[in-house]
Amino acid sequence: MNDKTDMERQATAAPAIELKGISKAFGPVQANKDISIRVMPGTIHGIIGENGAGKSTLMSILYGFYKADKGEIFISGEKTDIPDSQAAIAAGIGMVFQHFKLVENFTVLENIILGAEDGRLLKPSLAKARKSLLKLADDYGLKVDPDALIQDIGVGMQQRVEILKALYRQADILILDEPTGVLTPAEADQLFRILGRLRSEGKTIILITHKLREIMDITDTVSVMRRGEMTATVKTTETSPAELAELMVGRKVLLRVDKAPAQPRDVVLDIHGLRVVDEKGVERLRGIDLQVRAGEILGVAGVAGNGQSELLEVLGGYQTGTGSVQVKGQALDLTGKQSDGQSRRNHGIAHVPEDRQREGLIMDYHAWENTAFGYHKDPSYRSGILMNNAAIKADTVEKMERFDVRPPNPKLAAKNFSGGNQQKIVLAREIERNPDLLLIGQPTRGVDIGAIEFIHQQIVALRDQGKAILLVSVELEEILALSDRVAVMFDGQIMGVRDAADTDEKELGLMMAGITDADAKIGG
Amino acid sequence: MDYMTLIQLLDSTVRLATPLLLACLAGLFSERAGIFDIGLDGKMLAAAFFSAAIAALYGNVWLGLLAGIAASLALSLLHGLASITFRGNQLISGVAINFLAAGLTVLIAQDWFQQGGRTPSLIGGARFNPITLPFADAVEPVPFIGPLYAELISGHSILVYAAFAAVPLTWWLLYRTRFGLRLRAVGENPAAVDTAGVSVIGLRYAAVCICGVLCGIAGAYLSTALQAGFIKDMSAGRGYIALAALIFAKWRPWYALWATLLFGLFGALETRPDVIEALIGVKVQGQLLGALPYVMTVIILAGFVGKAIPPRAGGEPYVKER
Amino acid sequence: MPKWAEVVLVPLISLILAAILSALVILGIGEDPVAAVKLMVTGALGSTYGWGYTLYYATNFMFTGLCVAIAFHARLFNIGGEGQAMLGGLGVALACLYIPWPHWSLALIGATTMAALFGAAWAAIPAFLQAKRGSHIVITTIMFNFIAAAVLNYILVNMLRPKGSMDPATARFPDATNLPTLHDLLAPIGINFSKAAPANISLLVAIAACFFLWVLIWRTRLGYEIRAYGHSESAAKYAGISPVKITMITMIISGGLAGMMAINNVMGESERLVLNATEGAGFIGIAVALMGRSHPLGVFLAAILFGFLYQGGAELALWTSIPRELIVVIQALVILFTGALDNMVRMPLEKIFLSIRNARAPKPERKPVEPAE
Amino acid sequence: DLGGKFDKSFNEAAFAGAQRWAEETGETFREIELQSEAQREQALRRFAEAGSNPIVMTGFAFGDALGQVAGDYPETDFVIIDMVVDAPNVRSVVFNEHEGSYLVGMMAAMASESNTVGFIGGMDIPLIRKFACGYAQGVLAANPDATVISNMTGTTPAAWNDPVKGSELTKAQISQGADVVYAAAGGTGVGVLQTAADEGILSIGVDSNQNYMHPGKVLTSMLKRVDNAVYQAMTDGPGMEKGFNVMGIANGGVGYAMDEYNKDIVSADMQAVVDEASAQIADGTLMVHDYMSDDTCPVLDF
Ligand SMILES: Nc1ncnc2c1ncn2[C@@H]1O[C@H](COP(=O)(O)OP(=O)(O)OP(=O)(O)O)[C@@H](O)[C@H]1O
Ligand SMILES: Nc1ncnc2c1ncn2[C@@H]1O[C@H](COP(=O)(O)OP(=O)(O)OP(=O)(O)O)[C@@H](O)[C@H]1O
Ligand SMILES: [Mg+2]
Ligand SMILES: [Mg+2]
Repeated sequence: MNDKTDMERQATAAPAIELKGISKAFGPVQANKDISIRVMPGTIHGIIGENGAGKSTLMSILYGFYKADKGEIFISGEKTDIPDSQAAIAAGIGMVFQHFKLVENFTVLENIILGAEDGRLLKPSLAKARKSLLKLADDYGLKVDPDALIQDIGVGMQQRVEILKALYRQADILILDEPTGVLTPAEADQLFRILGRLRSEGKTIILITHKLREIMDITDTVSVMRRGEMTATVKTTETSPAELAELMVGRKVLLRVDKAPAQPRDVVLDIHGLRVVDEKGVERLRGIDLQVRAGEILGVAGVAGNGQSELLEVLGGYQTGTGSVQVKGQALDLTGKQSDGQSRRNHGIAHVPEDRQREGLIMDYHAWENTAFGYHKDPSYRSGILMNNAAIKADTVEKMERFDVRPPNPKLAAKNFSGGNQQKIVLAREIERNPDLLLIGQPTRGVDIGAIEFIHQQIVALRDQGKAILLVSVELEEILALSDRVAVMFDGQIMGVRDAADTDEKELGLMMAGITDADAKIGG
Repeated sequence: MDYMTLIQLLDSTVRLATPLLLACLAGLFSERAGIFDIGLDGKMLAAAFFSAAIAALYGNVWLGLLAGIAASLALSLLHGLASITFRGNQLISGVAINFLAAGLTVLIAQDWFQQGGRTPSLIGGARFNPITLPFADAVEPVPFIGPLYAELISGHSILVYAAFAAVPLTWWLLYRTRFGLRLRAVGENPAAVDTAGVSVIGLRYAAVCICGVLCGIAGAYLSTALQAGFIKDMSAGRGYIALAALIFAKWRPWYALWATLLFGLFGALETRPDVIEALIGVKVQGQLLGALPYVMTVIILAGFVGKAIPPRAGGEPYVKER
Repeated sequence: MPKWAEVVLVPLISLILAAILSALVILGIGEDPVAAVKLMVTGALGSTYGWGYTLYYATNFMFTGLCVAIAFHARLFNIGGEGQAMLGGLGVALACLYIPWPHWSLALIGATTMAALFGAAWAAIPAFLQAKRGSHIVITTIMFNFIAAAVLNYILVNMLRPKGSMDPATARFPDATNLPTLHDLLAPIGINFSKAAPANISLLVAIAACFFLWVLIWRTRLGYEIRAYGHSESAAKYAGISPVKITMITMIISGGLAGMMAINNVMGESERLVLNATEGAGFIGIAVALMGRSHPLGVFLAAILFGFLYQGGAELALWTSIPRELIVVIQALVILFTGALDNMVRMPLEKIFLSIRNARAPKPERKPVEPAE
Repeated sequence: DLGGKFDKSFNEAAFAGAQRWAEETGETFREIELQSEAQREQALRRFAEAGSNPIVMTGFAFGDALGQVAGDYPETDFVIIDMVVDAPNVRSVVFNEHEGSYLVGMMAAMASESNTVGFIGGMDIPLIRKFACGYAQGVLAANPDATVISNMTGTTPAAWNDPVKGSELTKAQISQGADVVYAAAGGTGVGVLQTAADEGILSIGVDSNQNYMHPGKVLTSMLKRVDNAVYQAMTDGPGMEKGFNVMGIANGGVGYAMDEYNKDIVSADMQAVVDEASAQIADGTLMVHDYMSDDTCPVLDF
């Protein structure tokens, strides 16, 4: 119905994009069902939906990455069929994928001209690209080092490269799939400024995101997807986060975490002068001092790549370091035999890693195998010299039940769960151990709000059981929502620690940029 | 060890390195595009047979060369069909191709010539003869340079020069052309190439074909330049050595040259126990001598080369949808 | 697509395709395919004699196949089965020649241990270089095959060969070390198995090894760690699984299995160590493991298939003028179709089954794998 | 033997012998090439069971298998070449390759202008060392201050089929001054003879007469009349007399080849000298040391 009123309103101009009755099935999975949508030129159109709702698929179809089983595509009024990405590019469409499509060991410049070279020889193409890159850079404030290797630059930069790729191909229609999932607030704000600029130039933008705030901030219209279907399309000004959340999950969702004030008790994690030098010889941690108490959540904020990952790794036992780390008074071995995940777990440390797909899970293992991952030596999982798979499966069923993992099928391979559910599997595994100390990185990256709500509740619940929690996240919002105290990391050092109660995004944002006012009160 | 001995050693090094180099570059193209290929040996063998056979039948080595290339190309396409189109296991396909070549060559040879998996000996225009570069004889007497030019540089078959020319060519193609950029990209992240609007399949087939052509030349060199005819299994595992050299070279053209020359040198030294004895001072027992090149390789590998990272998308078929 | 189709239909159709092409090849060289196939089948499976040889070859391939398979689970490509099996042979020879065994059963245990030790040792070096120095295991194992050949030749010609003997081989092993053949084993239960065939008790050892490996990989903590490491090194590190440890252990098991092949061909069949006793079984092992999808049961079946091809081929060469290389071609085609071109069969089949299913149950369409959270 | 039927020498000779017999008698024979060790015994039993008689096998590697089988088929006669098997129904034929090699060694020495000659063996096994040792003795007999360069191609069966390596070895020996090379290397030898011809030096073939392969470039061939032995065995047929028979120079089992292809390069007096030596060996006045007798060679070390 919303759709219809929409069409009446905009009957005049030809929509920049119109999809009619798009359907797509992956084997048994119906990813898109008869989806129709129209986007007006010069507007930003948001698409929200749970993990696995079909957003990426739909956009991939528009970009010619997947081929639709049924349906038609109209670009600015004309029926266009898009068998492959080449056709999409020709039609002026550019897409920034959720999982970037960049060549890691190529330079920025090479990535940008890839497929859009003019002439058989590289030199001229590169020269030309370099020029227009500079131009684009100051047109849109998209500064990048054209000669840097992708693997050496941060995700924020990588995303810029993706955007530049699209612009370099003169896209008038830009699709972004969960662009802010990996960005810091600062980076996100800048991205949105750029998007605003692009819109003002008459470019059309489709934005997929799990963050309602972003939808409200920047989009003109928004569509909600659910289980492969388009459930609604509304004008942003005529809706509210709550309504969107409900449309998308199908029930009321709490958009904020409500938690009682913390009752911190004795120190569980005590870090002194912790240093880490990576294999390239770069000093990643430059003398960290931190305490985390039982019954509190210490949030570590910071722009990605300022040492948070290394901090988690060294505490998790798969990165060597120097200095002293004590857990409940016992010193951890940071270099020798005892510095591995196993012995950390024996110290009562549980760890939800930042990257669930590379570290937290074996994507090809069944859910039940992943439930034992890292705890596979646990006596309760053993019968004699063998593993007690029955016990593990039973345990998995319980955990999936309690963490509401969908589908609750222990025999499904991890890779076939959506990100949100993958994350729940990891959380269930680590939290249910009820550890003394929980290390948790990017708990809700790329996870839809339905799941976010649940995950946050679990973390708080654990705190209230009097456990110590070290939370690392690039989402300031999340940090502020969950943490009792916030430590800000910059360039391998702690810029300062604040009580969450008496600080705000602004102050933290500054500290994350390395700026701290002299009379900063040292909390903790 | 006197100067002439050195020249002779290097001369033999060049001859032995040439087939390795060609095969190694062949593998380089294929693997840089993300298609692993342990079928190099089989392709060489097939090419060796068909070039010799056709050359023998028509008395024209160039026809032979073409036939060899065609044969190797056919196997490459088979490999492509299996590993690109049907996303099969690239290792299995490679193994199968090696078996196929080993069997078919003898079978056909027997059927055509009844000489027990062997072609008649090639004579005259049916084989590649060494070509003497201009002034070779003139500068011969000049000390130092003379022999170097006349013995080492001059007096190889055209294919040797082709092989060495292929190195800079490969480098240029890979790092200076659009095709090269895309080829390297498709071996690292096919999705990036695909979303950039370039056909992954097309690129990979192109790479596999180049691989076929180079293997073809390598095989032809064995049977029509180094030898005057085909004998079963005459590739004698050189394809595997080329593979080793490729990893050794970390998938880079110039390194490939040095790696294959090194293997060539080992091979050459093996033919000169006297020189080895002179070099290391002790007489190496016969059988152990045979092991020397391989021991050396391992030592160098462990000692100096260290970790070699293959192209990231290597060995994985490109699957968008399951 | 239903499981039975995956595990039965696909390989079956692939095999048929391979057979058809083989037939064409046979026609191509002017022979009669039907007769040839008849000859192969009767020769390999038509008599306990044929079975005896088929199973003998299969035993070799089981060991080498398992050797490659276990390594694959840790994403290690062990091409060195050949060399490791050669060294295993040396181990067996030393055990049988220099230890006075009272009874074959003890000898078997002793020889198996030695074989495994020697094979494992030969695999341990490349493993160590891979783990500590990052030297590519594919190259090092290839090199170690050549080195093994040289070492063995040296030892046989210059040390173990009885004086004045033409044959670069050890003396015969004492009778106490001769293993019972299937004939001896099956006689008690009233089966009259051919006396001549070399299949012997090591077949049972091989089958036991298959089972043992299955348990190891899917039922033990070590197997769990090996597979985890094979799937994702980064995740393995997170879980506290040591890459070095896994690489070493896996390769040692792998080499050990290859080495154990020697109890079949050296101790069981030739009852002395000859040059080139392995005869490329190490390489066949690669094909067997790949075809068996690195699963012990698959390896077992693939090994039997190759045993059949070997024996059938021998019979063919025996009674016809078809060159022995024909068998190599047939092997190649089997490997190609069942191993590399299997999707050519699978893809259309999947479509068929999907359409059948949709035809049966059109509505309601199945929901995406994961519904709302 | 595993070398393959058409190695242009050893096995090919045997095959030729059999064929000659078949053609002359119009009877049929059955032959098999083996692809695996385990098949040796298998093949023997199959033939025996199929009633083939006699059964002729070439190559020492059969010795062990025959030892197993012979007893089980007392009715069948076996002939084994290159190996001694002691059984009532077995005729063992061994050749004095060292004697033949000695003769061609002398020739090589006399034909050599550089006083340096070469030997290229296939796989490094005692039998081949036997060739090399005899050859070296002959060389030194004809020319005491000649040098003999000896190389083996390899240590795996691949060494019988690696002509490329054969060529390189030849080139290497040439660069060390050799101007006559003797190849006892199966298929690898083809590469040796080829290269020798290309490089304009002389080569010596082995087992069968290989002179024709490069007319005027192959000095001679060391003949090992396997064909005769096989032919003989087949004509004797079942009930042949068994036991141990040595084919030496005395009974024409080994020798050197003279034909139209090499008559121009072998001078009359060369031939005279060799024939004299040959005679002496025949009547036992000249003893050529056999490597196999004590696994050592007085003039060459391996
Ligand atoms: N390449 C693929 N092959 C098979 N099935 C797929 C593939 N991609 C997605 N699917 C299926 O299609 C459904 C929709 O996936 P899609 O990636 O579009 O969801 P999404 O809305 O983008 O989720 P998220 O919010 O996590 O990005 C998923 O449930 C998944 O089961
Ligand atoms: N190639 C694929 N084969 C099968 N399922 C797939 C494939 N790619 C994606 N999926 C499934 O599609 C769903 C959504 O995939 P997608 O990668 O877009 O997001 P996600 O990984 O689920 O969540 P996130 O947004 O955190 O990345 C998940 O169930 C995922 O497992
Ligand atoms: Mg996603
Ligand atoms: Mg998505």
